[in-house]
Amino acid sequence: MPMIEMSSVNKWYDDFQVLKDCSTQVAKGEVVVVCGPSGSGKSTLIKTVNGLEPFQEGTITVDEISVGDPATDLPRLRARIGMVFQNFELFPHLSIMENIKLAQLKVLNRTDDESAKRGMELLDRVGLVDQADKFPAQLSGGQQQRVAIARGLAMDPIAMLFDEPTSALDPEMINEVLDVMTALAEDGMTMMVVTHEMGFARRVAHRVIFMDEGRIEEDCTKDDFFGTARGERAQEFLSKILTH
Amino acid sequence: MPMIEMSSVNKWYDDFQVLKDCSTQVAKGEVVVVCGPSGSGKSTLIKTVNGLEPFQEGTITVDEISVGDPATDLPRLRARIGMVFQNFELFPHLSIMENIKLAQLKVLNRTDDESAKRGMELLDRVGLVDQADKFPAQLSGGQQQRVAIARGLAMDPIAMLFDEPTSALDPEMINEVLDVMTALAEDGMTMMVVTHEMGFARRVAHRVIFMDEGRIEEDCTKDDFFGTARGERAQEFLSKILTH
Amino acid sequence: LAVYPAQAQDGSYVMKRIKERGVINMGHREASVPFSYIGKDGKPIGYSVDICLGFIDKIKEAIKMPDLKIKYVPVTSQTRIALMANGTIDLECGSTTNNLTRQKQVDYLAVTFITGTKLGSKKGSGIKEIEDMDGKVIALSLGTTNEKAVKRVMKAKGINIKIVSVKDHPQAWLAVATDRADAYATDDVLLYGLMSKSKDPTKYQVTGRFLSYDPYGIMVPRNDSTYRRLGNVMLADMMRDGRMLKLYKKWFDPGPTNIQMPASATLRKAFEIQALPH
Amino acid sequence: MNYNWDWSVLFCFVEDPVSSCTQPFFYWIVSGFGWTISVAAAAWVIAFSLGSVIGVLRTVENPYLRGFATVYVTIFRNIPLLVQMFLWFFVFPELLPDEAGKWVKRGMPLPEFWTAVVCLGTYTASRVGEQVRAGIEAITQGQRYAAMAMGLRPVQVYRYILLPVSYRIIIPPLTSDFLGVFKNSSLALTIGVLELTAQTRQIEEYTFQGFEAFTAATLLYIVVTAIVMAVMRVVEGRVVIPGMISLGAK
Amino acid sequence: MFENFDFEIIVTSIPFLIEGMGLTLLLTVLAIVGGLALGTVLALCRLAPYRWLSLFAGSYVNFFRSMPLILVIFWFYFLVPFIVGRPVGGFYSVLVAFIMFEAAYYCEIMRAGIQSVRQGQVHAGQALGLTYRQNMRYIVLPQAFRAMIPILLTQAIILFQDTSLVYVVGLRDFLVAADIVANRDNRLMEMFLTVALVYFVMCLAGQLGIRKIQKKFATG
Ligand SMILES: Nc1ncnc2c1ncn2[C@@H]1O[C@H](COP(=O)(O)OP(=O)(O)OP(=O)(O)O)[C@@H](O)[C@H]1O
Ligand SMILES: Nc1ncnc2c1ncn2[C@@H]1O[C@H](COP(=O)(O)OP(=O)(O)OP(=O)(O)O)[C@@H](O)[C@H]1O
Ligand SMILES: [Mg+2]
Ligand SMILES: [Mg+2]
Repeated sequence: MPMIEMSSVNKWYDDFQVLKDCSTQVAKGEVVVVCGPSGSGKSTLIKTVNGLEPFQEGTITVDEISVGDPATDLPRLRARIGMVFQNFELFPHLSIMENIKLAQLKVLNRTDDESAKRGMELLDRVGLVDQADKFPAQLSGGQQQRVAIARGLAMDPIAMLFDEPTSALDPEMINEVLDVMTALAEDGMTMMVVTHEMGFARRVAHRVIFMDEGRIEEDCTKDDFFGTARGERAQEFLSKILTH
Repeated sequence: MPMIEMSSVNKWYDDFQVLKDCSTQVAKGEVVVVCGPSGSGKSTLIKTVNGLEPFQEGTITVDEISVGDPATDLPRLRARIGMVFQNFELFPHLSIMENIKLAQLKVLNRTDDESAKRGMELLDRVGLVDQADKFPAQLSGGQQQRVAIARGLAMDPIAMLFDEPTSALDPEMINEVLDVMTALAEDGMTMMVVTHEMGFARRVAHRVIFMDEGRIEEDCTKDDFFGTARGERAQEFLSKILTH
Repeated sequence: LAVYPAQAQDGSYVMKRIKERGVINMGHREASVPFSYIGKDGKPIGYSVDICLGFIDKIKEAIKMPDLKIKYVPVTSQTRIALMANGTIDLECGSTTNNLTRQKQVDYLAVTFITGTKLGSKKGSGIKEIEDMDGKVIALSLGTTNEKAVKRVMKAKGINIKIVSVKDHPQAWLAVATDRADAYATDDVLLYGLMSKSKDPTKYQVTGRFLSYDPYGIMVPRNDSTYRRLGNVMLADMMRDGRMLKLYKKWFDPGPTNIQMPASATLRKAFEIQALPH
Repeated sequence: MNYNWDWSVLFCFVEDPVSSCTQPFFYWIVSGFGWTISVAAAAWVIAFSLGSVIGVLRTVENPYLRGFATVYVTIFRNIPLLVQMFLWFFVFPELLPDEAGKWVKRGMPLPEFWTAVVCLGTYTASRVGEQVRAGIEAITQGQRYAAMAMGLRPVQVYRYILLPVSYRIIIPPLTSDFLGVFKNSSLALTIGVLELTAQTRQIEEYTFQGFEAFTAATLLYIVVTAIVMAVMRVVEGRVVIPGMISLGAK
Repeated sequence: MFENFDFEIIVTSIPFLIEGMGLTLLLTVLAIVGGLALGTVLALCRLAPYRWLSLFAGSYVNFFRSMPLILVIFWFYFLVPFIVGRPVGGFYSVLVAFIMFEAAYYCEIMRAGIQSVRQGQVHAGQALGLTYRQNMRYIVLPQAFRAMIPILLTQAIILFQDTSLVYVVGLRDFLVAADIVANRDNRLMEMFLTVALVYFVMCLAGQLGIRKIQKKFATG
């Protein structure tokens, strides 16, 4: 069974169709990169996976639980999927450690000690143990994004979703985040990553999805994508973002 | 005489020294790229050139006029230097054409017709004639930045300053802006450009300045900079932003 | 086999209500010196308050509740009618003019004080009668019967006076003190009160004939003749046996605020006329 | 309720000794309403222009001008309006030279009206000033830099860039402030302006039919507010910047 | 007129004034707490996805915003006894009026505050598995409150000054107490200048206090 499965998903904002008949699957341990022009629906697609964006038609299942089913306990499902956002979205009024502990305490009902312990392990993993008591605004962008990843991992998720995790970062900080993500992928985490970092895709991804105007235009292995098998639009897109 | 000349500029924010003994010059028709890690003072440096940021010590002259001299009519000097910002900073309540006309009318006292005519020429040059009556929020980031460049050029400046003109753009839009800038450089415009786009630097710049912690660490020709002549810090910085 | 007081109470919805609540709500003013105002200890005192306390004693007897509690409810000229209409207060002890228009809304006990509009001004201003005010400025407080009276005289005699409307009596007095107005027209008793409390009473004067007739009375809820009669019985008794005049002297001659207003002939006559026999 | 409703007091046109009608008090309400509108409108002119100046001064670099504006706001916003009304009416003329004081008290036309207008205007200006400042501060520093970099002078930067955008952002709170002036104008009665509330009180004192008058006043307030809100919504729609979802969402 | 300024009247009326200030402060605090609670609930209603609920909250707010507070107090005081059939007492009647009136304003303030929290923050909380209530409680409202502190303060100052409207129901707050003394003893000038000074000092102190708290939040 695939970990994430979408079939024929359609979504509208009023009259405007953002997602058109999108189908794909992500197997356990697989790393899938989603790319495409701005406004093509990448963020929307990834947010439908854990139900942050509702959709009108089609089905999505995560670990065999249907996301669109009104009977599904969405908060519980979401607690099992980590998500990392473009703008980090750390909670500015909580310290780093509190950011990581909050959902462990309130959602998983872990004790304070347990959550702190897990938090420390993860901060260690992303190399930020010494920042535990600072507040988000006191960290650089790269550091904040690493904390955001740690926060997602603290829930011991079965899969991680990334929405352009490096596009708000200064160039020198991009690598520190990509390094953490690469390590994660190597540990066998199931990941869906919206990104323009083609270097990362080349190194880490198993599959690449290319979106345009709400449609999944390409959905193939990394080698096929960077090889010659891709269509005209994808080619044009790649040429644009690779030349400079 | 160099078009822009800085010597021994020091600047503090309260106790914190942002610029440390910075000296450099930009000759007429020269394109200088400024790079360096985040927070190293690049934006501050470029803003001192037209007096947007005051400085406490040293001198800066532009076209032989001293920027730091209290007797200098700064608005008049600024009107002769174009500037383009990271976030475009088009005026949201004015249409594209009005954005371009405003300073021509109010600062250069051109007639409405003259300003409109010049505006159209420039919109043509950046490929946006058909957008003249739209408002900034209706354009994509890349288009907005091209308008911002046209707005700067409308004043027929003797030099153009750019502060990370592409870093707020989606990857596919970066090139459309860099192309406009390249054409400008080829036309012989004097330019000072803060950017991380090393491809652009390699292609267009005559000189590269590398800043770190408020100090100008390297100030050499493009070939020297991308060759081996550069110091340890610059090397490290380049390796960071070039690997991904 | 009904006893007399029980009868009295039976016909009276106000007394029934008082008995049910176990409290009588007495409406009073806060700065209507010396009729009804807050004393130094924070409790209401004054001429009208004393009359009301007498009335309340009668009520206690009538409903046979000697330990009936009194609740003091402060009222203003804006709230007194509404509070009486919605049943919050059972009587109002202030300085309210009894007139026929107002009787459409409330009832009054017998007249306990008589005053009328006069002029208060600075000595040496040359103002004696309203006619002397031609071309000058007069202060009037909003919506008072005095305002009506002055306007009527102005119209009748064709005098041209500029009017400054003010919120309340002390502000009007201040308008005179600061020369914003040349005179203030209001009930003479209030003028004497204001004068007695100004920093230098000798600088001011109260002059002129009465421009209006303003009888004061205790206000009670409408359509309860039993209740009203109880009050009037008490007042008639007091007027007959001289207690009323004594009470008057206590508050006005010279009075705690040194107002020094001996009872006028009209008021004495009124007490005599209203001292109805049993 | 033991209350004798008699709507005829507002509308009767014949003197009638049986009902309370002595004159059509409806006219009083209309005249009061007229004064309310006049006071509010005139005060708003002061509040808006002075408030804009104060708001701008709070954002300039010059520490003296900024300090002046801060002191202004602090004083006018921290003293109750009722007290300010009193101070303007009774204390302010005494502080002037004799002749000027006399003129303020008696010489000028409609002394109560203009005192109320000035008081309400200067008071509300402190509110408006804070809104304008907030609006200007909501605009990114980059916009200011961009305007300066084009060679616009400081006054031009405010005139063409900062204020036009700022006013758009603060339309909703400005609407509230405008309604505030309208409602607060009732305090003008304390210095003898016979506006709406004062007239209802007069009617109450004359006739003891206060509820009728208060009802009429309440309805008038609600109607005016509804109209103002509707107008402002139209204005907001008119000045909305194409393509921007919501400026005020910041 | 200032040469014979009567300081004695101020001194002798201090206990009376302090009593009034007690009521002013009590009412201000209770009305802020109550108004904020009710206002927050209303704001949540206004932002709720159910049309009828947001419509109800919207009309509530517009209704109260269009009424002068004094009329609200007036109607509450006179109509509530009529409805419940017995006098409710001035204090409770104004307290309810204040809370309901202020709630309309706090609702608008809170709504703006909640909307100023970026959608991304809401999504981040949801993505962690927080329920709607937890998300509001731990993520949105704390940020909204912080963003709103300056406006809440302004509103509090207005309220603090507006408590004098309790004179309608015959209660004595600070300003009313001073007014009574001024009227009773004919010492307007003295009392009003005192009032101006006291309000000014107290509001300023409040402002400075809040600024300090805000700074603490900012560094924290
Ligand atoms: N709340 C919304 N209401 C209406 N339209 C929306 C909304 N959110 C997004 N859209 C539109 O849906 C389309 C897809 O948006 P989405 O954010 O998924 O694109 P994206 O591929 O992630 O783009 P980017 O690379 O810029 O992040 C865009 O055209 C966008 O304008
Ligand atoms: N207004 C200010 N007050 C105090 N410190 C400031 C201010 N503006 C900038 N700084 C500090 O000055 C230093 C240089 O800032 P500057 O914006 O010039 O850096 P930069 O090289 O342009 O960085 P980036 O690549 O992030 O834009 C930074 O450490 C910054 O924190
Ligand atoms: Mg996106
Ligand atoms: Mg910068």
